[in-house]
Amino acid sequence: MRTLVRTGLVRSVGFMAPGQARMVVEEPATASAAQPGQFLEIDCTPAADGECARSASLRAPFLRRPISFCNVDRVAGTFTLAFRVSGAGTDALSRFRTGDRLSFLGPLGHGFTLPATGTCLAVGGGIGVYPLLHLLRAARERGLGTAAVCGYRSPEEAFLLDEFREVSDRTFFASDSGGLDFTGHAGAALEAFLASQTPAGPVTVLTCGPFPMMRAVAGLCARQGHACQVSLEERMGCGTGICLVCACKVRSLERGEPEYRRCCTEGPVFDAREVVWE
Amino acid sequence: MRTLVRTGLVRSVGFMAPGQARMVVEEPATASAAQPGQFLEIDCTPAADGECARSASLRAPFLRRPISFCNVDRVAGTFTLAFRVSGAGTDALSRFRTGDRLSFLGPLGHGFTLPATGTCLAVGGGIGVYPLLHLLRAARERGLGTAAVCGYRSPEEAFLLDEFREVSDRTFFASDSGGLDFTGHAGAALEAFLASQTPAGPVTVLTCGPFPMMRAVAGLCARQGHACQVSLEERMGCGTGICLVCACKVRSLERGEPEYRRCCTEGPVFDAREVVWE
Amino acid sequence: MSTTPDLTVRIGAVVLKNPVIAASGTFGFGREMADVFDLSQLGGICSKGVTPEPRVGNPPPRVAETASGMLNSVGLQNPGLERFVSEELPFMKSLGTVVIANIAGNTVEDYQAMCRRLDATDVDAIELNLSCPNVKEGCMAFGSTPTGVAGLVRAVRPMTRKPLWVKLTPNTGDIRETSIAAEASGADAVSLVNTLLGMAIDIRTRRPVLRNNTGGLSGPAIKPVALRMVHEAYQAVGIPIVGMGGILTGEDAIEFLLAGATAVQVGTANLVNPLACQDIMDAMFRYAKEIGLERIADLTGALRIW
Amino acid sequence: MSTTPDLTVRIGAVVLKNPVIAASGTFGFGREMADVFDLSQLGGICSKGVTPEPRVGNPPPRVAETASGMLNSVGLQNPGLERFVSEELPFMKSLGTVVIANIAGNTVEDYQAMCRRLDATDVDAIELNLSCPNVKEGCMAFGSTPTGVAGLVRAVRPMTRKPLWVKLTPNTGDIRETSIAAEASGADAVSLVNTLLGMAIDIRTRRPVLRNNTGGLSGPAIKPVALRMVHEAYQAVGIPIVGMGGILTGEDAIEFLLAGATAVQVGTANLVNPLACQDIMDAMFRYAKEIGLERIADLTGALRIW
Ligand SMILES: Cc1cc2nc3c(=O)[nH]c(=O)nc-3n(C[C@H](O)[C@H](O)[C@H](O)COP(=O)(O)OP(=O)(O)OC[C@H]3O[C@@H](n4cnc5c(N)ncnc54)[C@H](O)[C@@H]3O)c2cc1C
Ligand SMILES: Cc1cc2nc3c(=O)[nH]c(=O)nc-3n(C[C@H](O)[C@H](O)[C@H](O)COP(=O)(O)OP(=O)(O)OC[C@H]3O[C@@H](n4cnc5c(N)ncnc54)[C@H](O)[C@@H]3O)c2cc1C
Ligand SMILES: Cc1cc2nc3c(=O)[nH]c(=O)nc-3n(C[C@H](O)[C@H](O)[C@H](O)COP(=O)(O)O)c2cc1C
Ligand SMILES: Cc1cc2nc3c(=O)[nH]c(=O)nc-3n(C[C@H](O)[C@H](O)[C@H](O)COP(=O)(O)O)c2cc1C
Ligand code: FES
Ligand code: FES
Repeated sequence: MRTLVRTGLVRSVGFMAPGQARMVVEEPATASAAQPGQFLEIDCTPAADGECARSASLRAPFLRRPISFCNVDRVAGTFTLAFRVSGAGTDALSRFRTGDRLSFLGPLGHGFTLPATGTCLAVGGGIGVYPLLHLLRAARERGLGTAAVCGYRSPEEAFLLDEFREVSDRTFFASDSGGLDFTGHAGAALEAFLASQTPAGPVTVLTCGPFPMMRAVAGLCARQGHACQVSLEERMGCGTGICLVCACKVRSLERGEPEYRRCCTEGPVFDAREVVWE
Repeated sequence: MRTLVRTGLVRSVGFMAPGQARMVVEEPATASAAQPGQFLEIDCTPAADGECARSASLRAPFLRRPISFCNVDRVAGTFTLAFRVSGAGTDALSRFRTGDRLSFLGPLGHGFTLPATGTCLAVGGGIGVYPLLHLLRAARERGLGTAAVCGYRSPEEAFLLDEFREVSDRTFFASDSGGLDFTGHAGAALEAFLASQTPAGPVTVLTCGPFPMMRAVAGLCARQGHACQVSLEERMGCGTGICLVCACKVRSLERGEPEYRRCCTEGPVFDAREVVWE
Repeated sequence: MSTTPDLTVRIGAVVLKNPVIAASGTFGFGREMADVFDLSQLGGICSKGVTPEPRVGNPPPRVAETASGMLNSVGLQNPGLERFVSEELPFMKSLGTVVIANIAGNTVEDYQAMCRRLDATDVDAIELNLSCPNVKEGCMAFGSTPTGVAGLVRAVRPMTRKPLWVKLTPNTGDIRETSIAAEASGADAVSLVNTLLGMAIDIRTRRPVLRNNTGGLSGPAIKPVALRMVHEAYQAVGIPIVGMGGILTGEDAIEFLLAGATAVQVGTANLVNPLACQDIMDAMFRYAKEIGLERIADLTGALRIW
Repeated sequence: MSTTPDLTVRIGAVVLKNPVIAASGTFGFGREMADVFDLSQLGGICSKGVTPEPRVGNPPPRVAETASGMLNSVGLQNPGLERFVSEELPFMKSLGTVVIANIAGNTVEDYQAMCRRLDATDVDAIELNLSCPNVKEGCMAFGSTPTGVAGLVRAVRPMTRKPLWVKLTPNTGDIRETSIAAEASGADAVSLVNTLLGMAIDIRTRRPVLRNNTGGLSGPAIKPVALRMVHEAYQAVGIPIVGMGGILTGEDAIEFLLAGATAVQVGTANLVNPLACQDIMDAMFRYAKEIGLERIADLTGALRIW
């Protein structure tokens, strides 16, 4: 039997930037199992020890929230979640305190597929940068080349820069309002980056961020002949594949017909060629 | 305008006995205003600063919970709540931590009326003993005689004994299972106590506890000619008098007809002669 | 509050300062809150349900908490129409806001007589409660079918020149049909919705928690259903809709306006937050200001369905 | 689990190990949970709603969180009856528990054809879904009136010897009437209730959150309504009732039994707690043991109303 419901110990909670929270959780089995691009379905109220479903009147908010692995430390048995406070759930999550118990399901979903050789070029926009940190660390551990192109709204809202530098052979930080390596969004930054650099070996682009940005990235990769994987986002019910609410429109590479696939199970990461960009 | 919605600072939370919690809250205006027998309507999720109604998805449990003042320290600007963990609300409340903010309405309700002279004889059973502590302290401050008859299930579940000794001229502790001053419930204990003692001046009995116990106490007082006030309990919606769900059946001393009065506003304390004991 | 954005709304001839009305049964007759905040700021106050004769109401327990909501079985405890008119209405009218009398009866004649009596008062509007689930006779029985609604409203309409708001029950197969019946029979507005009929059980005693066995479900739990019904009714009738059901925040209220409500009533929220109406008015004002809206009335029905 | 207390319940000819069934649409076809806990322990599994032809379902967003509940507008995404029979049913039957096929169609003929086809399979029972609020034609239209229910069930009954469970909608004026219609037309059981039709609005975009505009409300928010309907239906019909709506814990499930359900289905709870069914079965067992109950079936209808 597969253990799907787990409880971890909150090691720390804090803000990296206004509205951008980070939580470190200890749960060794989860840290060992976590693959880049996978996520957890998180209960946003602190759990009593071992408890999963509390009585209805205490589930607030009601549904769990999907959050990706941002960083994983297998040795310490911990993982980091980074998230934007954007509603009731993430707000409640940001109010957890050291010592609280966190109930979650996972690791869930089909994450990024690391190439056998060459360079992993991670392209992120906004909160989409978070899962890329874990991805690049994993790529480096496999001996692959690593590069990061990250787009932020402004330098004040640019987070994790040092962490990205640590795991990347090259970094290229963009800001909509200037003040970093490049002025403009991540898609444009990628174009500039690829024009100026020739990464080692075949390039695999792995991207996460706003839909229009990922569309631009996918288009560029198609034109330049790079493999491209995209991490899609859809509202979820279960995260485990049983409720079918997280429909993503994709076109099967074999069958060609657009169809709905589950973001939580067949995704969140898809081959960019499959995605229906509408 | 009257300030009804207040937020206090939780100074400490702990357990006095298994399932019996105690919380000290700092809010000077409330501590000054609190009258014995009054209560607060408490929001069982920690409040963000100053916040009262949070979004629907974060109200858990939904309704507030009525809890009486157990002790008040006007100098420190604090008050103590003591409560039994008996469901979702009190459970959530017991998980508050020092530094949390507590949202409440109050002080609410019509409390005990202290007599001008003589002795206040407080008779409590189970969690009904809690509000009597505040009552006896207030009586003593007014220079009245004070006596406490408290009934517990067992000596292990007997709490606040020292606190009661501190504010009472005489105490008489009863336990259903023996091991204290008297074996039996609080009603029987009162009878034994009155048989063995002659408190100074006219006796006013003030009682809070299980309905059958209070009925016994009220009956004894009627027979022996003591004034008696009882604190009734009813499920509440608002605590402020607007919803009419907290109906207590009482018989107006003038009109004589049984009618429903609001436990939260006309009560919780009623003259024992008014109560319809059914 | 400044005059822009303009929060005024009109329910037929009745002009409200803003769209927020304290709902029937959750604000008494305004007395308990009169020294808690300035009630003259309210769009309106709707009285507790009034019946021809005084009613003692149902035996307790009358309340059961549920997930994000509550069940009540108050059973229209009220002092009766005469004492309402002589003691409560003058006080309510003194508050400086629009006063709506919520009335309920067992028979058509009850409603007729009450409307005739209220016609001679200075009440601003009458809300016909055809939807109380907590009394044995009448009331919800009238409100659950189009013919019941039509028959009652038609009989009552000639009794008064006061605006008639018809409060309908969500315990029905199609809210459009009962709303259309109300409009066709002369209602000036429909109030949507009253409580959903519900039950809670104590597994220890094997008894319903409520002494009345069932009760009316209110609060955030019912908001999705109420909002859908307001949206449906808005597409079916031309008279204004007073929307309610689970409104706790300004955002909730705006959702109801977008779905088609001209004004909203705030009920259960007052129980957990006595300042709910004020907080909601403030939040609506801020919202309108932020998005540069000139008139809040422009939000009514502005939902763009897919 | 030991054999006392006896958790077995009977829905007509179908014997369930215990009263807990995973509800349609919230457990897939059992594949995702087959390695999460031992599904052979379940009372039963009800399939996702199956239609004659494959359906892609509605466009996203298909889910909106609400207070203590959720709205869904999946729209019966499923592989169609043939692939269900050839690919999913054999797997489900291999799990060692009772398998119920939930079916939905646009026309009477759709239901007839599906029942005929399923009659030739080893499915244990057929649940006629007359209550899906998320598809344009058929389905809920049949289930919202007594005549609709009667017409459909009567037409379908001769097509199969399998037990027929009729799943009814709470979006109706009187659940007793639709339940009686189902019983009178040959249903072996009624399943109560499907989702309440609801709506959620994004005030920023002024759009419904769901791309389908409306959706079905499920979860604890609807429990009081579902429980009341089970209680009403229990007093009106003699066939067994499969109760559901907001069950999250063993206590919730026992409330439904007391109200009159013979078995329960657990839906939305599976989404927030994949072990919900197991936790509920365990809690029911413990409860029965604690109070010295010999047979859980004795709880059905044991509510003592006031
Ligand atoms: C696979 C996956 C991984 C994610 N990883 C991260 C991450 O690492 N860091 C991070 O900041 N965010 C991440 N998100 C987005 C995150 O799930 C949402 O920001 C969060 O659910 C919002 O919840 P809320 O209660 O704060 O907001 P609310 O708006 O109150 O949420 C209401 C409902 O909508 C859903 N919802 C709202 N916004 C989104 C969204 N953008 N995506 C999916 N569902 C949404 C919520 O889950 C909830 O059900 C991820 C989303 C997905 C699908
Ligand atoms: C005026 C007044 C003063 C009180 N003071 C105290 C006190 O000082 N210490 C203390 O331990 N308890 C006190 N109680 C009882 C206390 O309010 C309940 O124990 C508490 O509400 C239970 O909530 P829960 O969520 O833990 O239980 P649940 O059973 O989950 O509550 C469900 C619902 O029932 C209501 N409810 C349940 N039990 C009671 C009850 N006994 N009385 C009233 N409502 C109830 C709750 O308020 C809630 O609405 C007082 C009650 C009243 C009316
Ligand atoms: C305690 C209580 C008493 C109520 N009494 C009445 C009433 O007398 N007349 C009436 O029309 N509605 C009555 N209602 C219904 C409310 O006015 C309102 O329609 C319903 O509660 C839904 O709104 P809400 O969710 O904001 O409370 C009552 C509701 C509650 C909670
Ligand atoms: C995501 C989702 C999908 C559903 N799909 C179906 C379905 O295909 N057929 C059906 O009869 N009911 C379906 N339902 C309704 C459930 O089976 C159940 O009747 C309802 O959700 C109430 O129970 P609950 O509150 O325990 O979820 C679905 C419910 C949800 C939440
Ligand atoms: S979220 Fe339930 S199937 Fe994907
Ligand atoms: S609790 Fe609302 S009137 Fe007493």
